[in-house]
Amino acid sequence: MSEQTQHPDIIRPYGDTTGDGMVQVSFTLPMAPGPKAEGAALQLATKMGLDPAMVVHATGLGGGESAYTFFVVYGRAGHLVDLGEVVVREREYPLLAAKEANLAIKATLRRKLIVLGACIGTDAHTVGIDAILNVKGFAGEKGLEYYREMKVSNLGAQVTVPELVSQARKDRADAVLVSQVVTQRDAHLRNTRELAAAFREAMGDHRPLIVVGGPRFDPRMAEELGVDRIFGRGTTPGEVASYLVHALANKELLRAC
Amino acid sequence: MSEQTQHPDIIRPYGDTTGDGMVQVSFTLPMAPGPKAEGAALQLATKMGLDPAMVVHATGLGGGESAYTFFVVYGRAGHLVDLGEVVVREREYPLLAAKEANLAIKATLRRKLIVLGACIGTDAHTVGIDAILNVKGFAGEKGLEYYREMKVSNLGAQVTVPELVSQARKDRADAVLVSQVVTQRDAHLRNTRELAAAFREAMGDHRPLIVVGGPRFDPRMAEELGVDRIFGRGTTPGEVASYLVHALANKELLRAC
Amino acid sequence: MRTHPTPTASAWHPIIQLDKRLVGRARSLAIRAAAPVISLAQERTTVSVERAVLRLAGLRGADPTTGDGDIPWVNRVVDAVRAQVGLERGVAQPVWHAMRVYGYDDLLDLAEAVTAGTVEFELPFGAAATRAHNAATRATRAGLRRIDRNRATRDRLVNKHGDPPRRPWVYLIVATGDIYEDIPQAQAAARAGADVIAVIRSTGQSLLDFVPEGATRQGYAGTYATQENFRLMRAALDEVSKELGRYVRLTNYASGLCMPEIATLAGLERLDMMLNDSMYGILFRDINPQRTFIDQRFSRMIHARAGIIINTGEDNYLTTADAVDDAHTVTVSQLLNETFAHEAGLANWQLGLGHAFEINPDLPESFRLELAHALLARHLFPEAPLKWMPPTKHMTGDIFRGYLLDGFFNLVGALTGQGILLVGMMTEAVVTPFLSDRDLALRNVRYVLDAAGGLTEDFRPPRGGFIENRANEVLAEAVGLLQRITDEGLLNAIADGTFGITKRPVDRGKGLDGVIVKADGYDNPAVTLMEADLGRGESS
Amino acid sequence: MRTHPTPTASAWHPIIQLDKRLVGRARSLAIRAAAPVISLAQERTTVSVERAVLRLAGLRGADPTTGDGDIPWVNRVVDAVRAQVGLERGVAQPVWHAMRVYGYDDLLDLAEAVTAGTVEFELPFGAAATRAHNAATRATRAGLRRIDRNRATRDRLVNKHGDPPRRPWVYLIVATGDIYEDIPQAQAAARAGADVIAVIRSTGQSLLDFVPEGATRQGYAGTYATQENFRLMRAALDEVSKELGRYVRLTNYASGLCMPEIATLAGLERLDMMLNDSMYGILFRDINPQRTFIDQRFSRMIHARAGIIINTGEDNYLTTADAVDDAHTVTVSQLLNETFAHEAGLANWQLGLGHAFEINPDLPESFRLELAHALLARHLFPEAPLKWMPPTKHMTGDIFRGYLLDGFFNLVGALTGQGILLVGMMTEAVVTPFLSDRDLALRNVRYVLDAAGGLTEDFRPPRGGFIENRANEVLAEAVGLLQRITDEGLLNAIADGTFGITKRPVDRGKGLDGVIVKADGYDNPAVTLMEADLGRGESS
Ligand code: B12
Ligand code: B12
Ligand SMILES: Cc1ncc(COP(=O)(O)O)c(C=O)c1O
Ligand SMILES: Cc1ncc(COP(=O)(O)O)c(C=O)c1O
Repeated sequence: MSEQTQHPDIIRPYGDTTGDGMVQVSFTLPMAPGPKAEGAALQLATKMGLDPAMVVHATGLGGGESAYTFFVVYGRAGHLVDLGEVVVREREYPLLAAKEANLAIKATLRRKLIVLGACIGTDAHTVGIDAILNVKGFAGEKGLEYYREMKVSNLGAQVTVPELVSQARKDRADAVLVSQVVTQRDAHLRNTRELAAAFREAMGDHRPLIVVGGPRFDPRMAEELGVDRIFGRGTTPGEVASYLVHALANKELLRAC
Repeated sequence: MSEQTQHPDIIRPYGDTTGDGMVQVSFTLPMAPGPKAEGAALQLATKMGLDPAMVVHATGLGGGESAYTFFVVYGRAGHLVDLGEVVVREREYPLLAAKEANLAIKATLRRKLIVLGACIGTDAHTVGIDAILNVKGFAGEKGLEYYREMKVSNLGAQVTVPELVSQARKDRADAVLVSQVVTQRDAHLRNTRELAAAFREAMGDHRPLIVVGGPRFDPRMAEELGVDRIFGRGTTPGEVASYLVHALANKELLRAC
Repeated sequence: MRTHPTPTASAWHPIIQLDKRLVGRARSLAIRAAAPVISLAQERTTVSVERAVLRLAGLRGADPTTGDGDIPWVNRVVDAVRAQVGLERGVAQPVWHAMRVYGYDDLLDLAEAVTAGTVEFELPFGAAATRAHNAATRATRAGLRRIDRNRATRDRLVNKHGDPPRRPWVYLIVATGDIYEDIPQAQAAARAGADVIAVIRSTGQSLLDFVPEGATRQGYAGTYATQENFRLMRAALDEVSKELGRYVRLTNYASGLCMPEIATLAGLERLDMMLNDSMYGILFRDINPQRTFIDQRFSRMIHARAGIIINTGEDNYLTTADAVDDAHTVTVSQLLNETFAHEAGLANWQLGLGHAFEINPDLPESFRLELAHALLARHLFPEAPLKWMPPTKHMTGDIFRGYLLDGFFNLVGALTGQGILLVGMMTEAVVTPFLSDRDLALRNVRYVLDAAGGLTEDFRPPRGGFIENRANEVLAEAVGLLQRITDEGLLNAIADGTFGITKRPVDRGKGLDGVIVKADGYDNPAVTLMEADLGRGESS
Repeated sequence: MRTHPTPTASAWHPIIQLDKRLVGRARSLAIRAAAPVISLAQERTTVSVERAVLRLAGLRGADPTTGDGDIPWVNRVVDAVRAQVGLERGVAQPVWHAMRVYGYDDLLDLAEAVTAGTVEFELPFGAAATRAHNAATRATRAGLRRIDRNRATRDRLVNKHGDPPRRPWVYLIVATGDIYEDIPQAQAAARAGADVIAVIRSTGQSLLDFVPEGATRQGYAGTYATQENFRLMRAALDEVSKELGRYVRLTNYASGLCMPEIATLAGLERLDMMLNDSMYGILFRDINPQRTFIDQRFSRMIHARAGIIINTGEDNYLTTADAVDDAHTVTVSQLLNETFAHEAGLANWQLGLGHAFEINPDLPESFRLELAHALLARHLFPEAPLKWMPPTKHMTGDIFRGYLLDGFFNLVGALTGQGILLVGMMTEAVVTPFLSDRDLALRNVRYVLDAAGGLTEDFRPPRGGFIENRANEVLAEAVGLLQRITDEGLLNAIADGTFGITKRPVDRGKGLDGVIVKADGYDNPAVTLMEADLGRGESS
């Protein structure tokens, strides 16, 4: 902490001393508690790169003769984190205030920016998309409905992909914003892929911008999933508005060339 | 869970479905919160073998502009646990009741078994060694003082290694039991090595059995540390007594040959 | 024969004073507000109500010949009846008329014939109608008898194994999506202390206008509610009840497009509680309001008959609305749920009215506000086994904080005499619960109840203190809102976003096309039987 | 000039009734039990008391020429005096006599000469003794003045930055072993809400018969207490106090073989609280009982002068003894600590008497038993800023359970008006706290105090209820034990294992050879000055 490290880009987890590498892990193994189970837990910890590792807690789950053991393990992770290699989805556009965003839309689009929002599939979690779209907004920022130069419609929950595609076509949407909160068995990934494929098929290159969001998304997966952008947990409306302005302005420019 | 797995010896961590591999991890990285920090956390998780991994919580520590970020990560560990390769320090001796232990001592040693206990170094945690030695015992089992055929002295805490060696010589101790609870900067390992070296130097092959215990020891390290046996957290007096009887009987046998 | 096993804390004595006038007004306003909706429900039926009649009469299974083989026979038959003669007089008359005409003994034979296109339905009149009615009555009575037998079995098993030794009953969710993973998890949970096991449904199911069939292994964030899954799980819990010497209850979800049918299956397979809210489907699944109000009424009659405790869904409002600002909407909804439930024949001990610990934990005094709200419900519904729901909205990925919050939630449950305690999970914001999450959660509950449960002796909110004042304040707001609702009409209030700040117009939402206005001569033998046993005739 | 910043909850009103007769008896018995030990302490001095006199007079630093260069000059000088002329008349007379005889102005020059072997000490008599006494008095007065100035500075800074906005004060431990890791961790802790920072000592230090020197980086499970470490940390906390607009207090540990010296250094470097127990060293470090009682007396006189709040160590008993069975030993020890403290000049506001949440959490009603014990202490010592210690013994590797327990510990702290809350760590059973553990722990405290702190309004243990009865029961047991102690003698009781089930005979344990029976003409100018300022003469 007090000494400058040699490679400021190489760091390790910090327990109570620089470089100690300390990490906490918990997991369940499908086997009865006992020395063998603890050995198995240590084997896993070792494979995860913890050395030394201490099993500090082990307990059978579910009462009675348990076939599952829960462990808490502490250990020193041998891995180095190389900050030089950290892949961040950096914001490549400036954060605009609502006013600035409106001005920019006027300047580049010369008409209102049309936004269509929905939760697709069987997902009924609307609070996230509402936080982005509703005037009320999120974390002190007003939602997109508040932006004078945007025309926002929010289709709500449980919209099917075909419904969404046809609505987007009807509204001539510039951007389609989709929320996915349920992730069990990777439902969000599956649904997003289906979404991207449907728009590609229906509209090809003339498809609107596709923006997806939800708390368990990894923003770096946009390309892989075939969408333009992914927003993760804690996203604010301003970030989304700024992105839309930036991306659509670029699109206009490209079209103009 | 319902299906028999192909290799019953190969298991994976269990979140809510057999084979899902789910693991929880938490750690601190010495960097300010933000997307870069989350990227770094994901990099570490990946190196630990979690894929996919989700950063579900990230917060700056210590208020103000923080230089440390704490993370909670969930992810699927790719590692397989091979139960065939689990190294367990299996109990290679039977668990004896106090009566049986007494009988066995009578039969093999034909005199009382002399036990000397202590916490060495600056460690003042006596509750663990007391749990093994005092009549009161631990977890419903009486301590070694209760065994009629053992003569136990407990030197208490903060005993230096030279003191312990000379006392062991004076008492003609059969077994020396040492507790080490403080582990910061591996104090327990250092002290145990010092202990083993001192006895080796002072008594060579005629040294008493050296048994070490404490909640953060890995029982598999006995050989490496130069002692006869290590007991970890939750040890009961009966286990220790049974071990002593077994190990000393073996010694006698060897001597007899 | 009918005992009333109930998780209401029997030793509950009032510890705050509610303004008696406000309490009286609240209740009478709720009755007035519900009346028009009850009439609406009485005058209509739905496809699912009609399918439930066939299920009571024993028609089960799905048509293997079309699609994924998952369209149940009851859907086939009801759709055919509707297409051919309409459902305005119910499904019973045309079906049992056809049974006689075509000479079938077994509904399944009829169903196969319907699918093969060899049946032409007719509306019987006169003696034919009476014969059809009688045959239908016999058939559905068999189903009701099975429900009655299940109720008696439950009573017997409760007597034999015993009820949970203490209150609140500990309620745990399993949700793997795979019934064969759910079963051992549920058994493990029971062994670890759960008194009630709920199997969460797959996300999509409430919008399916049919009930899937068979044992299922592929749900998303939940396991399909099917008759076979019900049976498997109930059997597994009977096994573990015996082992533990404590009757472990089973719960599932009725609300949704198939509320009447799922309620029926629950009765047929001896489930013990059901999630059943008069408005949940409307607000949180965008199901048409009329459809929901009709369906909930039938489903609750079945629950009443089956001795099933319902759990209402007011907790959900606080996930979209603010738990302090909109606390009174919970109270209003509880009063409405009570009114609808009474009308459908449910007794007070069957009313697991919902409420939740959802106040922003960063708000000063948040814990005492929770106590005030929980006590309000407790005093307003002294005989109902209230269901106390854990924090969800303000749970984050900080699982440690989550575990702490759950502990304080448990403490409120203990201090305010809640009947059913839904166990909170530290991973609420992350995943559907892991096996270990449930175990940790149960340890949390046990610690709080054992170590601090007796604190009720020392918990004495003073007259006119923070807690009593807050309770009366929320009650007053509830009365104000009920006044508005009686003026405007409940359906308009729902359309305006009164509950859970979600707007649901009366003619929108899913399933409206499954609503049918009854015609003269509408015949539903199941309803007739149930009403008669309740000592009243079907009023329409 | 002297304000009394104290963490006692000012709004504290009795909420249970203790048997007044028992309270009176307990206190008078404690005074009787302590009396012989006070006499014993008054009649003796120790090497550390004498070294403390030299430290007050400004001698600091270590002899670089021998060993690891870590033998302080004060040890060199005191050892030489003892070897040459004995310490029965104290170190002051021979030293300042030598200063004059050898013509030194600076104690350091004398110390170097001592080490070089060029000084021969003598005991002065008559005028020479008076001159030596006067010179020693001037020199030690300078040290006391510095302590007084520090106290004034503290008062000024508290006025300027402000005291913590609420009770209890939040007390956090740092313990990396490296002062340069400790500093940013302490600052981070303060920013995150800690009101008091304690730097835990390295495991070995309390058995060292000298105080190490300089900034240290190699402690085990703690950081050495050195004057320089004190200075560095106090400066760092002054910085952060300014930043935060709240005076952040610093604590360290006096108990041990160097209690008098460390207390002195704490006064000289403006520490604000000190762990200082009359029996901890005896019981948990096997330090000789006489040595400890003499040392604690001097150290407490210094603390009294410095306006330092002491923290006693009753919590430790409950790690070896059972928290229910031996609850009364805590009460007895608190009463003894109070008696010894008053005799040394400490005011009630300086008595951070210790107690702890150490009941087995699996015991039914454990939480309410904790409340009862905590209320007993609160009512017995209404003006003392009690120090409430978190669970340690029953903490396990289950960090989730640990986090929950800590939350309920915090709740007891809030409900029972504790003055100082030592923040519990979920990793208690695992490691000395990680940076993140502290942060999580503070979030826990904040949640409980903000969300549930107001519950005091509703927490009203009834007359004759479980809590009040338990408090009186423990009090009665304490009176019984005190009776036995006055009969047998405190030293015998300690030898018998009365406290913490640890037996410590009076003539065993470390440091007995550092005890010296005072002779006629014993002169300790520091004690004389302090006694005079307290308005009494040194009684021996
Ligand atoms: C509220 C809630 C509900 C409400 C939803 C009400 C409503 N109208 O939305 C109700 C009670 C109805 C509900 C029901 C269910 N829920 Co729910 N619910 C939650 C809860 C408590 C909070 C979610 C929330 O509102 N967060 C607040 C918002 C603001 O955050 P957010 O969604 O992350 O959105 C932010 C970002 O992600 C981003 N964002 C999100 N979407 C988008 C879209 C775009 C375009 C952009 C740019 C950004 C963006 O911006 C937002 C603001 O920062 C969570 C648990 C939790 N604490 O997280 C469970 C949770 C999400 N639910 C869950 C489940 C399983 C269900 C059910 C399926 C359970 C069941 N089987 O019955 C049902 C059915 C839901 C369904 N069919 O989808 C699980 C999902 C598990 C998983 N990972 O798969 C969770 C995690 C709980 C759990 N641990 O089991 N739920
Ligand atoms: C009680 C206690 C104390 C008491 C000790 C009283 C006493 N007379 O023993 C007091 C209050 C004095 C104390 C002081 C300190 N403690 Co302490 N203490 C604990 C505590 C709370 C419980 C330990 C305990 O008694 N466990 C119960 C016994 C029965 O379990 P056990 O020791 O594991 O023993 C079992 C097995 O391990 C085994 N075993 C143990 N020894 C042996 C030996 C043999 C031969 C065999 C066969 C088996 C065996 O059998 C036993 C029965 O199953 C732990 C935290 C915790 N909850 O674990 C901290 C803890 C051990 N203490 C700790 C520290 C740092 C200290 C201090 C150094 C703090 C300070 N700087 O002031 C001081 C100084 C102690 C010193 N010099 O050694 C740390 C150690 C951190 C680390 N891993 O390095 C801990 C983990 C707390 C923490 N998180 O900071 N402590
Ligand atoms: C009353 C009620 N019914 C049903 C459900 C679940 O419905 P679905 O299966 O549609 O998610 C809930 C969910 O919390 C509920 O509260
Ligand atoms: C009163 C008192 N003094 C001192 C200490 C610490 O002493 P040591 O540095 O010897 O561990 C403690 C530990 O908890 C204590 O309670």
